Amino acid sequence: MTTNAKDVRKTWEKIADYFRAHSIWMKWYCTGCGAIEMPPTMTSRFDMERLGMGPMATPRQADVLLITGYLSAKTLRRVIYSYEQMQDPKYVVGFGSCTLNGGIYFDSYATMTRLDHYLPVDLYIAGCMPRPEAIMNSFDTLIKMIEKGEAKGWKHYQENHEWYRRNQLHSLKEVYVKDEFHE
Amino acid sequence: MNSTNKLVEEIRQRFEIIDVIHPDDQQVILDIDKMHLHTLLSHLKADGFRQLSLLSAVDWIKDNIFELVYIVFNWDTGVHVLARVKLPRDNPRFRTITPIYPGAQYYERDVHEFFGIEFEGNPMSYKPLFLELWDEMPPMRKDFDPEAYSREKFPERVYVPHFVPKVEVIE
Amino acid sequence: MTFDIVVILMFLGAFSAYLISKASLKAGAYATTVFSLGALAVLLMGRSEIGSEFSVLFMNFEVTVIGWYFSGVMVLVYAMTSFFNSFWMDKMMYPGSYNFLYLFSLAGTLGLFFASDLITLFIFWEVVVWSSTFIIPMGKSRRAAVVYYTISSIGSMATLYGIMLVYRISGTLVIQEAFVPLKEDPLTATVVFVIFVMAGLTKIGIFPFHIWLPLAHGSAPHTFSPVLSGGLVKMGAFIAYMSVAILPAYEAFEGSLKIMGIPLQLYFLMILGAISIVLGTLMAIKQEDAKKLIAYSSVANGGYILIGILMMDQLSFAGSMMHLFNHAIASAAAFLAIAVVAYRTGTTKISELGGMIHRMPLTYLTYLIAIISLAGIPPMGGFVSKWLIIQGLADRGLMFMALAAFFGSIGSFLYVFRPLAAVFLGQLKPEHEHLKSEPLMMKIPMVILMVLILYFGVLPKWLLGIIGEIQVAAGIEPVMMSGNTILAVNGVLNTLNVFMIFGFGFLISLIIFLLMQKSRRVGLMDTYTSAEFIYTPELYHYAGAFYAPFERLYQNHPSVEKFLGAIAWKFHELGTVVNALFFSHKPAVTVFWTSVILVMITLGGAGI
Amino acid sequence: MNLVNFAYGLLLLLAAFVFQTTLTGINRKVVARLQRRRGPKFYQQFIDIFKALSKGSTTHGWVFDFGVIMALGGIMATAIFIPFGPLKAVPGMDNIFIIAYVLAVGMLGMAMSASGSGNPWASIGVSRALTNMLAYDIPFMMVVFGLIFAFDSSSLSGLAAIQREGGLLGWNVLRFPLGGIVAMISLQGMLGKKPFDSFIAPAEIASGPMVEYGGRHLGMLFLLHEYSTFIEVSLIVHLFFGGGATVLEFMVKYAVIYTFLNLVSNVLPRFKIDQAVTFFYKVPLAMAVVQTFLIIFLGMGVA
Amino acid sequence: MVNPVLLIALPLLLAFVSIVFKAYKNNLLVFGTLLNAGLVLTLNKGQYIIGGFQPPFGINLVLDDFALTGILIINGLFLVITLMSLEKLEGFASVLLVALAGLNGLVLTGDLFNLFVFLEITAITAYILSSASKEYRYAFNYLVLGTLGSGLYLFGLIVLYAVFGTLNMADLSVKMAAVDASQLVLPSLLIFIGLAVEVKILPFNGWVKGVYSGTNSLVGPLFASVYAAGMLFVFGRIFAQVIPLGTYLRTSLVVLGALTLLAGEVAALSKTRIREILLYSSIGQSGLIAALFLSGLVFVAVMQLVNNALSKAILFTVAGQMADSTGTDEGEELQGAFLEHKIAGVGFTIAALSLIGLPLFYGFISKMNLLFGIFYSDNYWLPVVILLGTVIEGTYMVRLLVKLWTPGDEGIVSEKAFATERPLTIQSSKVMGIVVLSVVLLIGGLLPAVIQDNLTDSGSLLDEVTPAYLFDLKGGQ
Repeated sequence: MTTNAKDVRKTWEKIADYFRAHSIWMKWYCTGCGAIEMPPTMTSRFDMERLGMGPMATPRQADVLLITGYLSAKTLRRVIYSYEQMQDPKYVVGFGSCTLNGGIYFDSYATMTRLDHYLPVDLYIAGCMPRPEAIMNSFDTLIKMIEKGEAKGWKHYQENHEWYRRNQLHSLKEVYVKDEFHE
Repeated sequence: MNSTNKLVEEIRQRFEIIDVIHPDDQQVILDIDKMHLHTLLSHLKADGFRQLSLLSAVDWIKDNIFELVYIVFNWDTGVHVLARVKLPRDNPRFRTITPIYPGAQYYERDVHEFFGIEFEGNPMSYKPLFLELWDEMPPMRKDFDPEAYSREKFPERVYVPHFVPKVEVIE
Repeated sequence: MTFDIVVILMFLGAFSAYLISKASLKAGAYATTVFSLGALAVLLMGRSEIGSEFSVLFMNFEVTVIGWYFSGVMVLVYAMTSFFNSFWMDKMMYPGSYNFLYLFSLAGTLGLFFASDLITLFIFWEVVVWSSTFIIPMGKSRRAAVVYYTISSIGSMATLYGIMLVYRISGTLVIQEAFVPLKEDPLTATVVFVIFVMAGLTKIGIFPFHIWLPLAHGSAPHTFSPVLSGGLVKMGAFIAYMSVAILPAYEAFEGSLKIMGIPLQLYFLMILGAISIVLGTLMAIKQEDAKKLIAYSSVANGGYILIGILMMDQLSFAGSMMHLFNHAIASAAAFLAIAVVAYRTGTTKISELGGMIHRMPLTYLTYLIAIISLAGIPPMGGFVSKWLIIQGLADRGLMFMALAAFFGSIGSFLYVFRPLAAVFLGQLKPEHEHLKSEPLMMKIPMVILMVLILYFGVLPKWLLGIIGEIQVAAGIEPVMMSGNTILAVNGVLNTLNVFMIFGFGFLISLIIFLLMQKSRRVGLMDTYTSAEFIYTPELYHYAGAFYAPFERLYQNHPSVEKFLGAIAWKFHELGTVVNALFFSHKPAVTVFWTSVILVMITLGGAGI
Repeated sequence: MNLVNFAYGLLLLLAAFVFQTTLTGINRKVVARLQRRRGPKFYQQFIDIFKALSKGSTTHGWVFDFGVIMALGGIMATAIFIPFGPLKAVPGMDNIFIIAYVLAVGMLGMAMSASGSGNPWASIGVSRALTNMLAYDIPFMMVVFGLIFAFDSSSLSGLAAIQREGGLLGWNVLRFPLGGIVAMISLQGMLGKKPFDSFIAPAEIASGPMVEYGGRHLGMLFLLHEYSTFIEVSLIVHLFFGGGATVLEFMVKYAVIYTFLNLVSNVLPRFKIDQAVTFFYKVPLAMAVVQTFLIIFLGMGVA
Repeated sequence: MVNPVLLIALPLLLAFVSIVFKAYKNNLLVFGTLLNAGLVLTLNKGQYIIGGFQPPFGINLVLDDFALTGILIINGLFLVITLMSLEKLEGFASVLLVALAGLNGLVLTGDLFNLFVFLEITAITAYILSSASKEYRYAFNYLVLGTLGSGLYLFGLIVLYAVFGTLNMADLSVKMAAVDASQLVLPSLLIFIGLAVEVKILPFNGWVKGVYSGTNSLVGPLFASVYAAGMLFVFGRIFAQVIPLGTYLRTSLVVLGALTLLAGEVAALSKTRIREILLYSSIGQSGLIAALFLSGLVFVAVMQLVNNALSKAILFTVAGQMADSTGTDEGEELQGAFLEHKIAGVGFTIAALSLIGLPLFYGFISKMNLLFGIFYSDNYWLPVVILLGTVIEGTYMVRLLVKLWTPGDEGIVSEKAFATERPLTIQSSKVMGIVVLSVVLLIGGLLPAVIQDNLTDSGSLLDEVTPAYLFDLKGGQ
């Protein structure tokens, strides 16, 4: 009985995953330097819309959180907040070496060194900077991953929320901070 | 060398200037005793230097001093004046210039946050500006070790070497 | 014979409400409810007695269909609003007098609508004016009462002049007969018509007499604003109706220049109505106070009603009569909703409120339904009436009126939406976190009004039937209905079908909604903030200067308020001048003037 | 009104959805070609909508949900009134004023729901959208008013039929060219296409009313958008281009107009909201008034 | 069968007695006014000859309906006002008795020279009373202007006597009617100006401002209602019955009356002190009533006169009392003054509304009648002026009432906390008087027949100048 129900659900999920794979709406979190690689990816040379990809204005509408470049402690808090505002299923793509291992800022007092410690990264795009070809290639991978149901970062985050939260608190002390401008 | 010369002459007459450097036609660097900085800035502001372009600090750790750098700018003549004062590195304190340049408030907060220099008379300067929840020594001091801090706070990715290249020496 | 009892009873009721208030304020307030509900019941039951005549003291009455209809609207609004009276008893300066004047003005309106001679009409007109004049200053503004009184009395004095003129010409004051000789004399008829209709204009708040309306409606006690806007304004419509239907204007002005079949005199008034629509809309859009906003919307809706009445045709007239009812209940409901908010929070300023839906959902729903009707969106009553008016305009080809009507219609989305968004939706302020929901006694009238608004939007047949009778009485073709379909010249409207298709749409939409994954409930502050952390709901609420880019376009508009204010000030200055010229403490000045007069008159007399 | 009508209506809704969504997809492709891109698949719009519907969502309270349901319900109801070429689900209900006002239910629902999210961007967007509506609707209604006066009918199919009697030259866009231009400009505003799209400006106000929507809410909004596009373009087709004697004719006309507007939209920048209002009141409204004046007082183009 | 001369003689006698028995003079005053009021009710109409000579040679008193209404109003109001403000007498008791005699004489006399004598007596008492405010400059001003008026009146009288050889009113009116009116412009005008000073017609009313604005709760109502009524009755007697006016003069004088109305109302609008507002309103009303008399509409003029006298008695009593007890009558300072004095406040409100002419009060009936009257004399511009005046009057009255009832600044809900802190006291005698007067106004408004019937008689004698327009209260047909 249970297996049956799981199967039905799986079919439904499969169809949904097909849609999700071919309609990738992104929220770009571009406080680092990588944002400049996105326009060529969008425009006629590479045309990411043909894969159903496109930028979105708010995290509520987006499926993919694309984080380009380094993240300081301060921006990391905002990224986590944005990620939590996104709707399931959601995917995180780390863009550039800085998200991967801190890049040239590995020893900075302000920038974190690995994103997957705080958020479930489904895919990294290495390089400093990765060129549009690399972006297109990696998104092709992401599409395949989603289609196969392998991009399960959001589930991982739900299931291991404690662990992520502990890491976040270790590095940031608090995620939701107050500052004087919003008092 | 005309307008700045005149300016420098005038300032020399009024204030005790330790040193003057002319890096450029339109730029003057004045080393001044910290006693005279406020009067100098007041004078400059009255003289047309309405804009405080920058207030920053330099940590001369070997000399055990902090150097405060004030850059003011005159929109009419296009002249930059950079005034430098030296402070002792232990317990660095200085008087605020917010009565002269109110905009200095944020610079002073910045300098306080990153160097730990206190500005008397600017209560706002004790509030953090950039660093959220900072609990260490001010990070721009030369004796602060950012790498150690980073190691402790931000766990690094540990790479497992999958492949060790063999090096052949070719005679 | 029931109606004379109603009129007398209402006057007595006013006094007894005062006496009861002396014993217990709450009881006095409930007395207003009981009396007005009683009057409503009698009116509804006494429909068969339309046509009866009676006299009280030196005043004569006759119950006509239109009088019955108007008084029904009026009593309904009064009765519904009276439920709110008890909540303000301890806040009111003169609660006993308030109850007294409340019923007294109601009695006055009843007398007005049933009056069969012009003097009676005028008496009750003035009674209503002065009794309401004394309620208004109990609210937020003293100046409002003075402006209200002045503008009203300009209208009523003009009417009085008209009455006298009519009496001089026809020798009778009976409404049905007094105007008959005027048909022969278009010039006098024009004069009488203009000065007579002026009272109507002042009361409906037609440009340029609208200035009292936002002032008075916006700052009257919260329980009286619904009555002013929903009820008393309609007295003006009654006078306008009398001027057009009983005069009858179309016959009297048969010979004058006509534009699209409308005599010039009426066309001019229609233009005023159109200006009122545009002006009311524009001003409502920029108001910062919810009550003033609805007050300006009353100005705009007054324009619709006036245009419809002036048309005197099958469609627009019916639409106007129905709009009168719809606007009365919708605007009363809107004002009541705002009154609830004011009762709980103590303010009606839009920017000081927000998120009320989370504390008083029923009030929100009332306001929503009221504004849907005000904006003329189906399936509420306001839609049917606006549809009728616009169909009538299209039939006649009155393009400038239609332009104003469209502007008012679409502009009304803007202004009615503003309190909805800023008062009821959006962020709830921390200080309103612990507000209680609306009290039961407030819920009752709101629910009744909601049901009425919806009911007459879906099944307007009964109402249009009465309006048809009015039209027959006024000598025009009644509006046609077949089943639930309104048959207009250019098209048909089946309100029931519209409603059913609506339901169908909702059903499909609901099914789609329910089929999909369940949503996660998040707080109001958990919204997209460009990833910034925020903790201050009151700052995170878009309420002030809601339509700033649009308001900027007409911020330097010429203002008739300023103009009229300048005139008032000129009178003031004239007084000072007169004072300086004639009323001197020096006898020499008087002696001088005496000799001047002596010489002038003597010489003038010698010259003759 | 009986069950058959409802079933018919449901079918029409489905047809309208498929038709308009496909057309949107094709237009995305067309626009891409205009920009020298390959563009997405022609069924990309379906994928987007279904994906949005399949996702999880958040809600900010009952009015947030209710508003969306009301909006989509209202728009769907309006779409049922619209004749699909010669096909009509409910006869006698295609009165232009009914449609214009019923359309507002959807707008109101959407605006309500957006403001109900508590996000000020949404309120700003709604404020802009409503202002925009005040700008474009009045010239349009004015022209429509003239048409109704000219033909003594306010029924969409009736007006379309009258035009078809006169053949190609009977089309209102040719009879009343000024009015036709006004209607096309207004349609551009109704569809929220450039230059009148400041209310959803993604970079300034984070897509305005849609800022808080995700998952099924967003999916329903996309549906709503498709339906309202269908309604608005159909209005113009019926009022100015002779409607459709056959479904195919209607669809062809519809597609041509829609694509044309899309192309226009893609070569234009964006008006500020007050610029849009000023523009509409200066140019199209003046033209509309002149057109209506010509119709009513001179009878030009009527006979 | 009481001889009306007693109305004049008794107060005079009592006045002399009161000088002798100073301790009892207040009692004597009360006794005298009560006695007079009682006597009025017993009077019979007719001509009363004093001294045995037959008119036109002897002195006679004419007690027709007009005079009867006049003395009824004068004695009744005199009684009420005196009783209301006994504490303000301050030694004026004898003067008041003389004034009562003078006023009664004014209304009753049938001889122009006698009228002059009574005019002087009354005026002298008025000068004395006006000094009660301690503003002697204004009293002196009044004295100068009053004397000027009397002089001009006397001058006119001399001319008439030289021409016609008689001063008996009835005789004179017959003789004058036979002469072309345009030849009588000068004497008529001189008499007009002489009376206009007292009646407060523009521009002869420079004294009013100073005298009225400082009056207390006794003098104010006396001046504004009793004196004004007496003078207006005289004015009506002379210009509606005795001196026939030519069209030219009549029109000019009506215009002057209308101008007075407008000027008074406009000036009142620009004032903020309560007594100043009321005094300009008095001027306006006098202008209106004079214009009505001049138009020959005696009946409605009397109605309006009664309304004005009754209303002004209340208004000035309250205003004077406010000034007496709080030291100011600035409207702004007295916000919410009626909060603690509701009965007086209601009386004040009724009086004000009646003065404006709002329905349910007597003022409405009189306003209706006067409008009907004017319309029936085919005068279409005067109603416009009157209605304009009414609008202005309503504006400032409502402004005042709103201020006195509901304190608070603009934009704030009216609350008790904003009410004035000045100690306002109103004695119960005043309150009772106010209630009596306002009940009269209410009865007059609701059951106009009660007052109407009495007044109809006063008009019936004057049928030849009063057109048949009477406002039938059974439906206005």
